[in-house]
Amino acid sequence: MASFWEYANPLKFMRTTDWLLPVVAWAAVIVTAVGLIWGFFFTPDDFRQGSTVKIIFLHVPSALMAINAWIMMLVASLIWLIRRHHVSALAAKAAAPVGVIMTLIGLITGAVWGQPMWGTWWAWDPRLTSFLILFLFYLGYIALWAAIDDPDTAADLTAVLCLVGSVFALLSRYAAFFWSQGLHQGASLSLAPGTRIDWAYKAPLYISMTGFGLIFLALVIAGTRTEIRARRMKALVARERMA
Amino acid sequence: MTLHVHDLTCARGGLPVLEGVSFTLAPGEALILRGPNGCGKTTLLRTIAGLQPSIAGEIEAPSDSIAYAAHADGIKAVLSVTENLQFWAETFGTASVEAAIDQMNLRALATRPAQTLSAGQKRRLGLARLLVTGRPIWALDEPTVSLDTDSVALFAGVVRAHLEQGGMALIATHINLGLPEAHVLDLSAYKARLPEEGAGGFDEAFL
Amino acid sequence: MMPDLGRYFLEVTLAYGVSLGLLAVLALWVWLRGRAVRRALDEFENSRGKNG
Amino acid sequence: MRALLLRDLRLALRAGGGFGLGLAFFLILAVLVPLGVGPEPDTLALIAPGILWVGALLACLLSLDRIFALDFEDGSLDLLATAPVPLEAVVSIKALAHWITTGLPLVLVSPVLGLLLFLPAEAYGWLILSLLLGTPALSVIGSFGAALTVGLKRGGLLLSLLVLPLYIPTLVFGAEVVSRGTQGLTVGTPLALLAGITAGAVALLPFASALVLRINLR
Repeated sequence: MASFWEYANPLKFMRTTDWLLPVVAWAAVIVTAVGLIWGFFFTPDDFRQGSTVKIIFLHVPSALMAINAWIMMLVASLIWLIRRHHVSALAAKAAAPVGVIMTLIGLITGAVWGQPMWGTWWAWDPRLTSFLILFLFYLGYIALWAAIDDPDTAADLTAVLCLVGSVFALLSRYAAFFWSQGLHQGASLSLAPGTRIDWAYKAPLYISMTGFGLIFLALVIAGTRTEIRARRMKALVARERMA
Repeated sequence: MTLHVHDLTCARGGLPVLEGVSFTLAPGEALILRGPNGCGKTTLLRTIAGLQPSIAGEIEAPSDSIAYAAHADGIKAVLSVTENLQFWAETFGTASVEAAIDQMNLRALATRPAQTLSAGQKRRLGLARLLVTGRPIWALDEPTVSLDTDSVALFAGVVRAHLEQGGMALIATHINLGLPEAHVLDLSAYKARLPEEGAGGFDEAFL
Repeated sequence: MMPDLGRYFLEVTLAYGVSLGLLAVLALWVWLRGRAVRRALDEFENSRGKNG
Repeated sequence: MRALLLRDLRLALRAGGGFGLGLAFFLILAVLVPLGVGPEPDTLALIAPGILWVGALLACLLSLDRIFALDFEDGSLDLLATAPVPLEAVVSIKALAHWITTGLPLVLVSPVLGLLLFLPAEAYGWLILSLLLGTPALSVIGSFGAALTVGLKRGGLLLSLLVLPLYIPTLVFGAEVVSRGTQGLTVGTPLALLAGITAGAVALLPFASALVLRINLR
């Protein structure tokens, strides 16, 4: 049994993902398509929310992946700081744009859902607010990666930012809940989908969640492969210049 | 009290530039580092000063014994010459700046704000800072940039006085300092070979 | 084929359209950038006459 | 340590040190907001705590890039990193100097600006208390951001993008203390959280900042 850490070897990673990426990518397309088509075409309307309930199949999976992407970046950053595996740092870099888009989808579907339900596109609901804040954290992280030339320095600095940012993102989330409850009294605008969800909704929802997870995985693998090549390109150019 | 560097490999931007650098510096000795631009003189000095980690090898020196001086002098323009020196003296825990002011011939300028100094005068102030650190090993990166011949001679005299008191100096420079007793180390002999491709190293794709 | 979305037709289709559009843009960006970097690297390695 | 604090204070106070810029900005903001919102005392009184807190935050942001960038450019930072003072202490002292030259003056003038914004009388105490507890966190968090961007040529804009999200918890709890205190509600929880964030930031962030500085120096 090969050690898990062997996959942190860039060559091994490239060889493995050569066949793994198409598999994951097709699985992602198929599972997501099944989940969303089921959700869009074959679910009944909710007696209270009408057909807007169908937005749940986009909203919940994307929100879930938006948070998971950040957690994955956090873990990858820790691995980079402790074990200095380049692939880990590059995977964190590749995950950030995917996380941004997931956050954006979560926000937009939330707004579109909120409009008919609450009569407004935007509400400073604690959940929406903390997602907006998460979006800002993603932007900062990506901007820092883009600003630094030296790849190892960039990896180090963004990893530390990710660690510190995680703590503050968590604090911001508590702050948002505290603040909004302080003003609005109670969670009348909460997005929590009713306490009892019928299996008619649950089944496509779980499939969509799996699909979004696979989409995330496929895009991160593809992105990491690109970052590994870009990193190698940089190293070769530096080598050329020295020789 | 010696500075002992053994089989040192240091890197710039993730790529090794120098490898196998070994030398010993005993009290009273100076070592001049030579080599073409970009050969890693600055990298070596920064590594020895502890500003960046080495890739391999050992640097043996008593802790807090190295004073590093780079191209930039770390001078604050709005502070006077004395204030500048006093700050570094207090930071390094040494008492007096008067001796340093006299040695670098800065007495007449002592109360002038540093922004009114000429480039050469600033450089002298930067070197006076070395004196107030009270540290035995000096690691100097191009210390004579923008000094005129007289000032270079003055500088050589200061280094010599430092050596006579049992100090050590490690100097990267292009010009002749007038320190005939100093040893010379040509760094182009230690240029790092790039790792072989396909050698199977863990991160070989990046080297 | 289209299910009856009632008076929320616009909202629901908008949500699906925008979300899938964003995902498509992201996938396209990842793919295009990957292709560009791969080509640049291949070109560079070929010009060096080695196959790293 | 003391020498570093004195030097940084002296540098900030002498010509070109940028002392007072933040204050002036704070003042201008307090003048511009009524011009934009309208002169109704009730409206202004309602938004005054938020405006003053956001103003303090932005004023603080203005001078952040000076904490390390100037010392980095002229080589002082290299020398400080090799000095017999731990870099964590250097970072803390510099953050303290930043607070004394930026945060503390903001706290002191905030009552005057509260006057301009018709801040209710019972709010003044809470405003000063919350700013006093919160602004040190702004300086410490800001010095972390400044350490992250120290080597970059156009780091100023990036610095704001990195630091402002980190300011959110402090802003929320700080403004909450003032608005709750004004309404006569209990302020124990936000006050404790505000103080907790400041204490945590002061205790832990210098380690992260020093780590980041070392990375930037190598």
